[in-house]
Order: sequence, then C-alpha cells, then structure tokens
Amino acid sequence: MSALLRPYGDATGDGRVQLSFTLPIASSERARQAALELARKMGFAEPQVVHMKEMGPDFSFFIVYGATAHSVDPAGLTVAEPDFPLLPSPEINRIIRDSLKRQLVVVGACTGTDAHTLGLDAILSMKGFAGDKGLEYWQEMRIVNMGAQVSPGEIVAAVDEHAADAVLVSQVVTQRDAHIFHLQEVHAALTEAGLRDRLILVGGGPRFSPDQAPALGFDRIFGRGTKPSEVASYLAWKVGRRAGLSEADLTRAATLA
Amino acid sequence: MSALLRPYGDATGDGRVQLSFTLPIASSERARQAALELARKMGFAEPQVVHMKEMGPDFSFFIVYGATAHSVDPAGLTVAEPDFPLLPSPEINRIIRDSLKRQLVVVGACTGTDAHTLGLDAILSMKGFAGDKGLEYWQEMRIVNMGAQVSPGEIVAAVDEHAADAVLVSQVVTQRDAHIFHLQEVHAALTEAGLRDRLILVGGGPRFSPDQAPALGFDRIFGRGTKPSEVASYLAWKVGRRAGLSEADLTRAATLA
Amino acid sequence: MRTSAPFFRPLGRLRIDEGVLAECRELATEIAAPVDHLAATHTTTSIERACLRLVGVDGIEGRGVEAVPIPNRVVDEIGASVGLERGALIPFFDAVASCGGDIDAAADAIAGRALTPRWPQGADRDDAARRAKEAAAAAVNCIEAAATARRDVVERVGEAERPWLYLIVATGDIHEDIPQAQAAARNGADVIAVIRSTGQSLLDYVPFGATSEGFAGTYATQENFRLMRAALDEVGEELGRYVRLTNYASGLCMPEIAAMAGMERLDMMLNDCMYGIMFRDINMQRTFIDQHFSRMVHALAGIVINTGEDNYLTTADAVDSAHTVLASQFLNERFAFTAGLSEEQMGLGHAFEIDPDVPDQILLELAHAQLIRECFPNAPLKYMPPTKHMTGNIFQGFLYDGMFNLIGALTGQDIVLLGMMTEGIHTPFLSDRDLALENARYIFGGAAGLGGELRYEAGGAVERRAAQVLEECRQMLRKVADIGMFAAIEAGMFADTVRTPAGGKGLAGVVQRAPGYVNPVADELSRRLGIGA
Amino acid sequence: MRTSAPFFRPLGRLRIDEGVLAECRELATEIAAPVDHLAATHTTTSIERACLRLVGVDGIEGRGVEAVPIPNRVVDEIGASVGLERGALIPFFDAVASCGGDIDAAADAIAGRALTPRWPQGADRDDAARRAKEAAAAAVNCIEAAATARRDVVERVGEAERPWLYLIVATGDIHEDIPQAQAAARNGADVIAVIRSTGQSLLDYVPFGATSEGFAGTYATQENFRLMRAALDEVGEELGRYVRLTNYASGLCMPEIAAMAGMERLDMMLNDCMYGIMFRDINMQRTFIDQHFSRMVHALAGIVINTGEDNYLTTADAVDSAHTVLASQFLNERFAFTAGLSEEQMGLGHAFEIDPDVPDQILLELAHAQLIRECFPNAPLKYMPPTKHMTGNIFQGFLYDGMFNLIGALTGQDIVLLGMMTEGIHTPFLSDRDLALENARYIFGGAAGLGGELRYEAGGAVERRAAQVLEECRQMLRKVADIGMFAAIEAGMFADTVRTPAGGKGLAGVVQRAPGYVNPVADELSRRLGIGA
Ligand code: B12
Ligand code: B12
Ligand SMILES: Cc1ncc(COP(=O)(O)O)c(C=O)c1O
Ligand SMILES: Cc1ncc(COP(=O)(O)O)c(C=O)c1O
Repeated sequence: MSALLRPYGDATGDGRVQLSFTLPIASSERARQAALELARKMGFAEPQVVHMKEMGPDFSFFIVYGATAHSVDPAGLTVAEPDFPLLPSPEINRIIRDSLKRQLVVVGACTGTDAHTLGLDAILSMKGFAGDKGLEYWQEMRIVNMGAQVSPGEIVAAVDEHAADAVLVSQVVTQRDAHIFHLQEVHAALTEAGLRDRLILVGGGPRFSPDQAPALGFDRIFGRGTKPSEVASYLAWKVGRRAGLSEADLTRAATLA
Repeated sequence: MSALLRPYGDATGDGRVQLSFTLPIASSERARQAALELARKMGFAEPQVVHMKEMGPDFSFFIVYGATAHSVDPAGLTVAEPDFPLLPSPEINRIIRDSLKRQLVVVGACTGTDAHTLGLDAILSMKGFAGDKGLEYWQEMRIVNMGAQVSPGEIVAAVDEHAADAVLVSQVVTQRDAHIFHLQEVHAALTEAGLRDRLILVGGGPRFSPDQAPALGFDRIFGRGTKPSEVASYLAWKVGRRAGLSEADLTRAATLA
Repeated sequence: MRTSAPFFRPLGRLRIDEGVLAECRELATEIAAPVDHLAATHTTTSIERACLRLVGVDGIEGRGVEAVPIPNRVVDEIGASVGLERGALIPFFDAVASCGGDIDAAADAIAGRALTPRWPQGADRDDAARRAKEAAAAAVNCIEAAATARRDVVERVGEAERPWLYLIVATGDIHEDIPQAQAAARNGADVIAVIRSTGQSLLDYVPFGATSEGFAGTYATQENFRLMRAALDEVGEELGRYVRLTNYASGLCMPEIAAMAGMERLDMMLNDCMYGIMFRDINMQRTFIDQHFSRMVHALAGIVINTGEDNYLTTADAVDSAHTVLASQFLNERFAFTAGLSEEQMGLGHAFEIDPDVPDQILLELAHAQLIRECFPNAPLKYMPPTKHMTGNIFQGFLYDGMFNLIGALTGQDIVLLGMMTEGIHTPFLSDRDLALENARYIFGGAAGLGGELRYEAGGAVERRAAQVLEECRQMLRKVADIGMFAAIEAGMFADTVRTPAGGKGLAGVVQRAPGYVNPVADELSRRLGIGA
Repeated sequence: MRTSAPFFRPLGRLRIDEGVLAECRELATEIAAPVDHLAATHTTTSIERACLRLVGVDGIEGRGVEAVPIPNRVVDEIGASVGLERGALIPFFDAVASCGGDIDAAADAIAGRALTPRWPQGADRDDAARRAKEAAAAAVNCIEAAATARRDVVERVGEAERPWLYLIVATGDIHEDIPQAQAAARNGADVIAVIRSTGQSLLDYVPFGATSEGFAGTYATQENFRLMRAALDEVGEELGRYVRLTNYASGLCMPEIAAMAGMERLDMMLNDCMYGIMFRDINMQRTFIDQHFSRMVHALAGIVINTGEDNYLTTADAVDSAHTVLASQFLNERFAFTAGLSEEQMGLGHAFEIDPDVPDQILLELAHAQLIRECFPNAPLKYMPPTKHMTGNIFQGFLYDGMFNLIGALTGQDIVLLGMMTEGIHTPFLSDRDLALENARYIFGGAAGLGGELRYEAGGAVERRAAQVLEECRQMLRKVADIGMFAAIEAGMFADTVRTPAGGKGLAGVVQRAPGYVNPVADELSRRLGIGA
C-alpha cells in the first residue's frame, strides 16, 4: 500500500469520486456550470455533471463524477483505536467481582424526546443484538433500563436511587444536532448533582463516532453496529482500571477490540 | 434567489452533499477516519461516514454525507450560453439558400475505433432523435454519413470529394480521454490538409460539454441529449454569418436556444 | 407515467379459508366489546378539550414556553371546580350564558379565573344544555362540511389516480415544509404527511400558531394545518389533482387533533387503537377512550384513518410477528366500525419490513401483502416501506424501496408511503423525495398492469405462507379473547412491548363518567353516524 | 445469500403454440442450409491462422506497433506463394519437414522469407499430410483436454450454483484487471468477462503477450487469457467454487481467438453468427465462414457460446424488434447445431432493453424473458441488463438493474450479466461491480423461489404478448427463408442495420476452397464432433 491514499475508481490513483447534491436554482446551462464550479471548489479536476434533474421551478439535483486532487496519509491520522480489550464473558464477570466485590449497576436511558429504544435495548436486554447477548446476561451486572423519553433529572434520580456505577445514554434522532444537545444536558445534570466523577458515562447511537466523547465530557461513545459485548468489555475494563487492577490482569485472555 | 448558491438538503443553506468513493485500504476505524479526512479536505464540515463496505482485502467503499463549506456565485460564472438562435425549419432552409445558393454539404463520422454510431445517426438520419427529425430532413442539406471507425485521413478525403461545408465528428468512448485525443486528430488532419478554415467543424458526444470547443479547435461541441434541430440551427446560423447575412435576418422568427 | 391498466385490487388469488377469516372477525368483536364499553363509560381531559375546541374555544394564555392553550385552562378549571365526571360542556355553556352568550369571553373568564365554573341547576341547567346542544350541532355541521367541501374540491380540481403516493415532510419548520410539500406534489405526490416533532405526542396540549422549531418533524397546530392545507389546495389547482394532507391524531391529544383536522379539512389521519400504548407509553385506558372519540370525528369528516401496524415490525421480527399485524388490523377494523367509520375510510397499515437477508424475502413480502389485501377487500390499505433494515447504503436502500413499490403494485395497495433511500441516515432531503417519486413512477408504470396477470401455484409457498399467517393470527386473537385486551398487552403480545393498565402517561386525564354525564358533541356525532354513543 | 429454492427453469407457464415453434425451427434450418454450404466450401485467412496456432505456431516478428504475429506472416506467405485455396497446412508441414520436423523453425523460416512455401507433390505431399494429420490430432486432443480439465477442476474445487452471475472487467490493463476480477469473484461473481479494447475486432491479427494499453477494454491475447485463467483458478481454489472466464470469439480473428480460448481453457465465448456483420461491419461471408469453424472448436472444448442478440436492442426498439431477437436465436441455435454444439452449450443472448417509460415495461420484459425460456428449455440463456436507457441517474439505474435481476430470477435465466449503475457514464468502477453483486444477491436471494410459484392468467396480457412476439418471429423467418439470409441482411431486417454481401471488412480474407483443399484440423474436429466438415 502506498503511503498516500487516493480514491480508486477503476485504476490505481485515478482519484474518482461520485457526488450528489441539490442547488436552489432552476435547471439550465448556468446551473450545470454552477454544479461544476462547486465540484472544482471541492478540489475536483475535470468534474462531469452526469445528471441534472429539475425539481420544481426552484431546485435542481445533480450527480457529478470527478477526480479529486486530494489524498490522505492514513499513517498521519489520529485514530481513536479501541483502547480497551475485548474480553471473554467469564473474564468480564471476574473483573467486576475482583474490582467491586458486588454487582456493577448500570442505568440506561434514551433521553430528551427520543423514543428510539431499540438501540439501547439491543445493548441492555438479554435478547441482545446480532447474536450477542445484552448486558443483562452478565450475572455481575444489574441493569436499570429506564426506556425512552427520560429527562436528565430522572436520570440523576435513578443514579442516586440505585447507586449506579455507569450511565448509558442513547440518542438516535440527530436533526438539528439534537443528539449532541441531549448528551450535553445529561452531562450537565450529573455534574451539577456532583455525580459525574464517580460514574462511567457512556453514550451511543448510530450517528455518533467514538472521537466525539472528549468534547461531550463522556468517557466513551459508541456508534452504529455496536455489539453488547464491546460495551460489557469496556465497562469491566474501566471498572478494573479504577479499582487499580493491573493491565496484565485486565487483558488476560483478551483479544483487541 | 440569494446571490450565493449553497447545496440544499432539507433546509436553506444547509450545504448538504452526498459523496461516494473507494479507498485502497481494508475496512477499519483507520479507514473510516481516512474517508472523513478526505471529505474534510474537500471542505466538508462534520462529514459522516454512513456506509463503509469492505471489498476484498484491499479496498473499502464509503458513502459520506456532509455539509460543504463552499458556495458558488452563479452570476460570476462564464457560461457558454447558446450564442445561436433556435430556428424554425423553413428558416433553416431559407438561410442556407440565401447564403450558399446551393445545398450545404455535411460530412459526419465516428472517428478512431469508436463504433458508437447511434448518437451520430440520431443527429444525421431522417429518423432523428426524441421526436425531432435528423439533418437529412432539411432539403437544403446533403448528408454524407460515413458511419463508424472512420480514420481522420478518410474524413479528409471525403471532405475533398464532396466539397463539404461542415464536418460532424462523434465520440462516445471516453476511457483514457480517447474522445479528446480523437477530436484533436481530426482537427490536425484537416488543418494539415488546409481544409480547416473553410469548414464548420462540429464535435459531439455524451460526455462533452460545450465549453470544450475552443481548446480543441472546434467551432462547436454538443453534449448529451442534443437535438438535431439545434445542430441544424447552428449550422444555418453559422453559414449565414459567414455569408454576411445580418443578425436581424438570421434571427427572424427564432427563439433562443 | 403510471400504467396502462387502471388501478384495481387483485382478489381471490390465494384460497383463503373463509371460516378462519370469519372467526377472526368474531374474535375481534368479542375482544373489542369491553374496550368499547370502557370508552362509553369514560371521558378524558383531551376529549373535553376537543369538544371545547369544536364549539369555538381557542387561543393561548401566556407567552413563549409558558403559554397554555385556553382549552386546557378551561378544562383544568372545570375539573378543579365541578369535576369532569359530568363533562365540561354544561359548566362551560353555563359560563357562556353568564357572559352574554360570548364563547371567547366565557373561555377567557374561566381561564383567567375571573369566573369559577359551576354545575348549573334548574332553568340555568336547561339553558346551558340548550346552548351546548346548539353549539354542538353547529360544530358537528362544520365537521360534516369538511367532507362535503372535500368532495366539492375533488370534483372541481380532479381526483388523484390510485395508488396514492404518500410522502412525508419533516423539516421542523412549517415555512420550509410548504415549498418542499409543493415540490413533492408537483413531482407526483398524492398525499403529503407532515411528520410531527419528536415528543409532541407526549404533550398534553396542542401548541398554538405557525411553528418553526420542531425536531425531526413540525408541530401539529391548527394554524400549521391551515397553512399546509391552503398550500396544497393551491398546488392542487395548479396540477388539476387534489393533493391530500395527513397528520397524526395520536398521542395525548388525539381527540383534539382529530377535531382540528376535521375543522381544517385534513384528509387522512394516523390513528391507531394501540400505537400510543406501545410506542409512546401512553396509558392504555386513555388511548382506547380517546381513539373512540377521535374516530367518530374522522368518520363524519370523511377522513381516512391510517392505522399503525407497520410500527410493530420495527420492534418485532417481521416474519415471526407477521400475524400480530393482521390481528391488530382486525381489532382496528372492529374499533373503526363501532366508531362509525366506513370500510373505505380504513387505511389499515402494514409494512415491508422483512430483513433483506432472509431467504425468499420478496416471496414472503408478496404473500403477506396479498393476504392482507384479501382479508380487507374494501379497505384502502396503507402500505409502509422498509425502514428497519435500511442502512447507510443508499443504493441498496433505493432498491429495497423499489421492491416495496413492486409488491405494492402487484397486490393493489391503495396508499403507498414512499420509502427514502436515506431512511437509515436522516429525515428526507428534497432530492430523496424526488428520487423516491421517480422510483415509484417507474415501478408502478411498469408493473401495475402485472397485478391482474399473476396467479400463484395452488398449495405453493405463497399460499402456504399466507395460510400460516392467518392461522397464527386466529390463534393469537383466540388467546387475546380468552385473557382480554389489557392482559394481552400486559403479556407483551403486541410489538414485543409490555405495558400495564395503570402504567404509562395520561391516566390522570381519564375520568369515569358520572350518571349525569352530558356531551352534546359526542351525542350529535353518534346520532349522525348512526351508532351508540 | 442465494435463495432457499434450488435453481430451476420454469416451463409450461405460457401456452406456447408448439406448431409455430416447430415451424420456426424448420425455417431456421432452411435458412441456414445455404450458409452452411458456404462455410463448407470456403476458408479464410483467420481459419488457416487458427489452425497454425493450434499446431503450435506462435510469436511475433518485429517490435512495438510494427510487430506482426508469425501466424499472419506464415499465412500471408503461403497465400502469396501457393495460394490458400487448398489450405495452409500442407505447405506449412512441407516446410516443417524440410526443417527437420521443427515447427518453430519452419514458421520462422517462412515468416523471415528464408523459405518459400510450395505445394508438395508425391511422397513429399504424403509426408506433409501425415505430419499435418498427426499435429492436427494432437491439437484437437489439446482442445478436448480443455473440456476434461475443466470438468476435473470443477469437480475438485466445486461448481457454482446457477444462475451464474457474470461481471465484466474493462480497465484496459491486464494487471489492473486481475485484482478487480479477483475482487469480483470474492464478492460473488461466477463468471468474469474481460472486455476487449475498442477496435480489436477490426484487427486482422491477434496481439501478442500481456498488454496494458487498451481503450475501454483489454486486448484479447493468449498470454492475457493465460494470466487471467490462472488468477481465477487461484481465487476459485480459495473460494471453493470454479470461476468461469469469458472472452470474445468475434471480429476478424474469430477462429484464432476460439483456438486460443480452447488452448487456455476459457469457459464461455461471445460468439454470434451475425454480430460482426451488424455491429462491426465485417463482411458477412467472412463472418459466416469463421463462425462455423470457431464453433467447432468451442464445441469440443466444452465452451459455452454466448450469442449477441442483446445488441440488436441497442440499435432497434426493444418492443418493436423483440421478435428479431428470437429469430436470430433460432438461427444461432441452428448454426450451433451444425457446428456440433450441444444445447447446453448454447448461451443464447437476450436483453432487458425496453424504455422504462413505456407503460407496462416490467410486464413486457417478463413476457419476453419467459417466452425465450420456453422456446429454449435446455439452453443456458444469457440475459443482458439494461444499457441503452441507463442515464446518469445512478440511483434509478441501480433500480432498473434490480428489476432486470428480478425478471432473471423469475424466469430462470442461467447466465445473468450484472448491470452497472454507471452504465450510462463510464466503464465500471470496482465499487460499481461490488454494488451490482449486492443488488443481485438480494434479488436472487429474495425472489428466485418465487419463480416456481408464478402463473400467468390464461389469455392475459403476458401470454398474449409472448404469442405475438413468437408469431412476428415466425413471419420474419418466413420472409428470410423466402429471400435468403444475405438478402434479408441487405434489407436491414436485423438490428435495423443494412449490410451488403460484398461490403464490410475482411472479404479479402475469404477464399473459395479448391478441389484439393485439405484441413486436417477441421476434419479432425468434425470427426470427433460427429458432424459433416
Ligand atoms: C425503529 C425506528 C423507529 C421506531 C422506534 C421504536 C423503538 N421502540 O425504538 C418508531 C416507529 C417508533 C420510530 C419513530 C420515529 N422515528 Co424512527 N426510526 C426507526 C428506524 C427505522 C430504525 C432505528 C433502529 O431501531 N435501529 C436498530 C438499532 C438496533 O440500531 P441503533 O439505534 O443504531 O442502535 C445501535 C447503535 O447505534 C448503538 N447504540 C444505540 N444507542 C446506544 C446507546 C449506548 C449507550 C450504546 C453503548 C450504544 C448504542 O448500539 C445499537 C446496536 O448496535 C430508523 C431508520 C434506520 N433504518 O435507522 C428511524 C429513524 C431513527 N427515526 C427517525 C425519526 C425522525 C423518527 C420520528 C421522530 C419521526 C416522527 N417525527 O414521527 C419518530 C418519533 C420517535 C421519537 N420521538 O424519537 C429518523 C431520525 C432522523 C435523524 N437522524 O434525526 C430515522 C433515522 C429515520 C429517518 N431517516 O428519518 N422510529
Ligand atoms: C448502444 C451502445 C453500444 C452499441 C453501439 C451500437 C451503435 N451502432 O452505436 C454496442 C453494443 C455495439 C456497443 C459496444 C461497445 N460499447 Co457501448 N454503449 C452503448 C450504450 C448502451 C448507449 C449509447 C447510445 O447509443 N446512446 C444513445 C445515443 C442517441 O446517445 P449519444 O451517443 O449520447 O448521442 C447523443 C449526444 O451525445 C449527441 N451526439 C453524439 N454524437 C454526436 C456528434 C455530433 C456531431 C453531434 C452534434 C452530437 C452528437 O447527440 C446524440 C443525440 O442527443 C452506452 C451506455 C449508455 N447508456 O450511454 C454504452 C457505452 C457508450 N459503451 C461503452 C463501451 C466501452 C463499449 C465497448 C467499447 C465495450 C467493449 N469493449 O466491447 C463496445 C465497443 C464499441 C466501440 N468499438 O466503440 C461505454 C463507454 C465508456 C466510456 N465512457 O469510455 C458505455 C458508456 C457503457 C459503459 N458504461 O461502459 N455499445
Ligand atoms: C398511528 C401512528 N400515530 C403516530 C405516529 C407518529 O407518532 P408520534 O408523533 O407520536 O411520534 C405514527 C408513526 O408512524 C403512527 O403510526
Ligand atoms: C457476440 C459479440 N461479440 C463481440 C462483442 C464485443 O465486441 P467487440 O470486441 O467486437 O467490440 C459483443 C458485445 O457485446 C458481442 O455480443
């Protein structure tokens, strides 16, 4: 593999990329040129408008192919490589036992007006996801699944009531950055209540990417297609670290996530 | 309409664009980051990889959505607006008669190894295209359709033999810029033979855009979806201009192309 | 380009066991009876507010986030003073009488606590009752007028050919929604649904005025309804084709929204007997009571309801739970009948939600869709596109949507909600909708004529699958009938979701009717619909 | 994920008039007879070069653009000295004898003009004939060995399930083609076709060695064949599924390429009785003579031919000219029989090319595909995707490809060439192919089982359309039989294209056989195939 990555259409380094977008302009030669100009501004050499479709009197849809001048050095990227080990089931139970000498209490909720519970349920419920059992499966975890449309205040109350060790927040609706806003709200409420620091705070949802965690004040954020065993491993590893277990002890029999 | 055009996803000015491309790298979090980085280099704010698909061990396909930071000022574009009028059928015949006092002779060919004759036939043959009759329909034109795979030398010979007024060259295959190369060849051969200047030299094919004409030494180039009547109007208008007909005379009863 | 063949509903393609079918309907009737009894013996805050709205109470008190709709204030005050057990209308019209017959003044006076509602007696009572009855008749006239007006407009501008292509807009801003809806209509949409903001269903009031700040949807308000209906009327004139408008009579304000829909001549409403229970955790008693009232309004307003069985398959597996969709349809049908809806107003919902990786997915979807077509030959079925298995692969998603359209075309589905290739990603872009219409135009144009041609092998896989789903449905309804509706929901028999009779939101708004309960609006609705109240 | 149901060919779905069918076959036989006679009484430069290649002549003389293949040099020299009317093999093996039995030395000597070919007499003639016959037997053994070897490899690594998904690669560079082909195979392709560079069909020689500079395709060379076959064998072992390789025995070098394909164990070859005439303006006599020889090679090598009727619909209208496809298939079938091909080697081509805007497009495509399925129950049909109506709208194009796959699945097409969403734009990208495979996997997995289920209304639109096309085909064949093949082509009856018997490229390479014509390779081929030479 060469150091620099360029898109590959049908030959090495040809840089081919497909674009589509709408411009608020009626279809015309001028509109076509505008689409080409936009592509050029994005760094495309010789872009081609292969499709221009009028959508009513005010909009046109474009499909463009072109060769981008840009390339990426994959080695130069800072990648949030999973920093925790993927642990086998018995190890997860063992580490929690060794660290806490009691069950790990997990409070999970979909906050805000978000009513998409399937993602959270996939992680929490016994049924699980993609052939993987959910957190309820581990005997050393106790799960409080608060369901949907839970306010930050209710989460704080539940953490108090159950003396929770971890809070899992799910956000699926992203229009107008609702997901960002709602995670921030939960973070603020827990901080205000003085609970943030003793918790493992985890977010998740299909449109998140792991590198968003620090900015939102979360310990970890999981994205699309997360498997429950990853979350379980992460929680055990984190709890073990806080309890001062050695790295060697933690990664016994582990594979890298 | 605002002065600056930005892509429109579902709200004015949101800048949303869809991209897809392949990178020569196996699927991984690093690959995903590389795709995001590439999108950022293209000027995307907060790009999202919505799809990453491994294609064998060496390649990954990505679909990305993001908001571009770029915008285009449509007024600031130099658009090759059609500079000739769209003429009604009888006008085309009249202008040719007035200008030449004889039939206009048109030689058409697909040059190089290109065997795609349908586009040229659509323009030349009586059958025409999209409900529009081809050039053969105008009694003041005589059409010599040389078909496919015609060499530049054969075109020169035909121009000589038929004392052609116009040469129409079609190019459909574009891989490795074959279409550019072949038009250049025809231009060079006609120039060499000293015929270029007395001819109207027209190119055409689905992947051309009108603004390519000057660079290739052509008088005009037609792209995808060209209608025969546009080409007929253009030829009549050009011939009329060369014969010194007044602009008013030429655009009598015309609509703008 | 639609097709050469006119729309029709292919029937008699699967040899359905008529005995099983009849048994399912009997079981549904048996199951519905106690629930209908519940509705007949209870009211809710939202029903009372809906009645107030219908007789002309509107507006808000306060501003911004503090604003409270006057109907809420009035019902709250009546509840606090005389209680709601006998209905809000008598106390309210008593106040109206004391305000010289001015409805606005009475509402403001109660809301502003300038007047404390009371239960009038004697002649006052008779006067209030007379006023209420007159106002109710006028209100119900106005609802009935929606149906007449719709018929007139359709006749004048022209009716859309079936299937009706149904598209959603969901920008959150009514002013952004309008041009998008018009663009969609121009490109071929026959029905526009304005998706609501997340969370509206849990609001125990209806927001006021034109709104521009929803999340993943636009608030349902009477003004938004009016603006969009006017915009679609405008584009309908332009196109020579009546463009229908849809919203949601669902959530805690189901009856009020139904009333608003009636007043603003909306054409279809999402309205399900169980959706709120399953997907919004709304109390089941509240839901069953509210849906009965809202359906009476829909019935008279000529509104086609759209039921929500499609949603079941987002939480449960579409193969394993196919029969739950059918079972719920039989129930929705029964509840619709008892509320006075005609079969042609029953837009029973179902969906194309089988995992595309399941072998024979297309065959199975065809079997399900044809079965439902045959079970409800007169219902304008609402067919929903794939959502759950839509990923970020927009190309493959576009194809799934195409296969959905195809099954819709082959089985004569009446109302086809167009899938979006970006379903797995974001609320639809303008271009997503345009592409969806192009997809549908191609498939319906190319394949609708094929619906009349196809026959399935007798005893073959399609027929066997259909028979199996019907049989599973029968068994399920049998079980529900045995244990009762509430217990069945508590057992998680629908949508894999467990709810308890006293759980969920909105139970506080449920009020058992006292012997003297009076609701002239409900009475007048049932009278005109020819049903028991 | 394919489907739960094993592949099968649905038959008896349309009540085809067996009488008309039989008449079409009789007419095809009548039409083919004079053409076969032409082939039996003529040879071509390319046939002679093919025979030389088969007995071991190879290599080039000169370099770069000046390079000329040795087989061309030898045939040219023989033509110039003794003429080709009696075949090239006797003069060549006479030269071999005089070079001590060394084939390479003889070829080089003739090519380098160190030796002037002659027609040997007496014992020399007998010696040359004996040598030629032995070499021919060895050559034909080698072709037959390809069939055996294929059977062995398939048995060892495993056979691909039908339908076979067929994908093209076309980078122009064999070294770029190989990883792309392997990637396609890994993602599910069963057949890889390496598209040729534009213009190769007009070259009257076959380029030499591995090549990397084609336009919109990669040159067909023996080395490129070998490299790709090896690459696919490698990936086939990895996948446990034999991956087939296809190229083009078409154009001026049809017989030679067929020979190379036989030697390098290619599995399928594009090979049509009229494609070169219509689409490359190759002389019709040349084409008919060449195709007969090349088909004998294919027959013995166990190669499945793919005919090119799909191309007709790119120049003619797919509805109006549907019957021309069928007519050409009957002719291709006839010519295939007379060249010794078995039905299971007849990959008759047809295509999904009706304008998507035509009402009932999907219905019509289904009728056409099912008709062809029923007319050729034992042929492994090759079904081609939409090309002509593919535009720059890649989303809509992806959907057309999906409907094509669907019709393929429902009608049991054996060899399915996958459409590319970017067909209207460029030669396929790596990702276009991957998406095409995902499309096909979904549709075949979801719908192949439906093929067994479907029946069409008796006397309905599908059946009527099929009957109409068959009847139009009968009438066309009748007319062709009346005026003869050449006159029919001259009248533009195929592909809307007019060609004259003496027009087009390559007539100079056609040679009428003299009474003493000898071709032991052709003789041996016909002998083993059990057909007249
Ligand atoms: C099912 C569904 C519904 C169901 C939800 C049922 C339920 N009980 O959850 C119903 C029908 C009720 C519904 C309603 C609505 N929906 Co919805 N729905 C979907 C759908 C089809 C699938 C989502 C899903 O469940 N996926 C399966 C799960 C398992 O995947 P997941 O959520 O990604 O979860 C995984 C990971 O993300 C991660 N994860 C998720 N959460 C968490 C949390 C933690 C702590 C961790 C560690 C990991 C994690 O792990 C999970 C397993 O891998 C999507 C479209 C799609 N195909 O994605 C739209 C979608 C999510 N819905 C959408 C919308 C807008 C709505 C509505 C708001 C529409 C409306 N206005 O009426 C309503 C209202 C809902 C509300 N108030 O929130 C939009 C969101 C748009 C956006 N990006 O902003 C989508 C994308 C559809 C669209 N394109 O418009 N919906
Ligand atoms: C039909 C067709 C064929 C037919 C051609 C039959 C014929 N007699 O023309 C056949 C089957 C023979 C064929 C073969 C090949 N084809 Co082809 N074929 C197509 C196809 C499906 C349609 C093209 C077409 O006819 N369109 C209809 C006409 C009317 O439109 P048009 O050409 O755009 O013409 C219009 C305008 O462009 C303009 N115009 C065109 N020429 C001119 C000239 C003048 C003077 C003017 C004024 C206007 C004008 O006016 C016309 C009317 O509006 C396209 C895919 C597609 N959907 O576009 C591939 C396509 C063009 N083919 C392609 C290829 C690669 C080939 C082959 C080389 C493949 C191979 N290696 O075997 C072969 C060989 C052909 C060769 N040697 O050139 C590629 C080209 C890729 C590229 N961009 O480089 C395409 C795009 C398919 C693909 N995606 O790979 N092909
Ligand atoms: C019957 C019904 N009601 C309501 C909704 C939307 O609900 P809400 O606005 O409550 O989220 C749906 C969603 O599809 C539905 O099917
Ligand atoms: C039978 C046949 N031969 C050859 C070709 C390709 O031809 P060429 O390489 O001659 O362009 C095709 C194209 O599809 C074909 O169908």
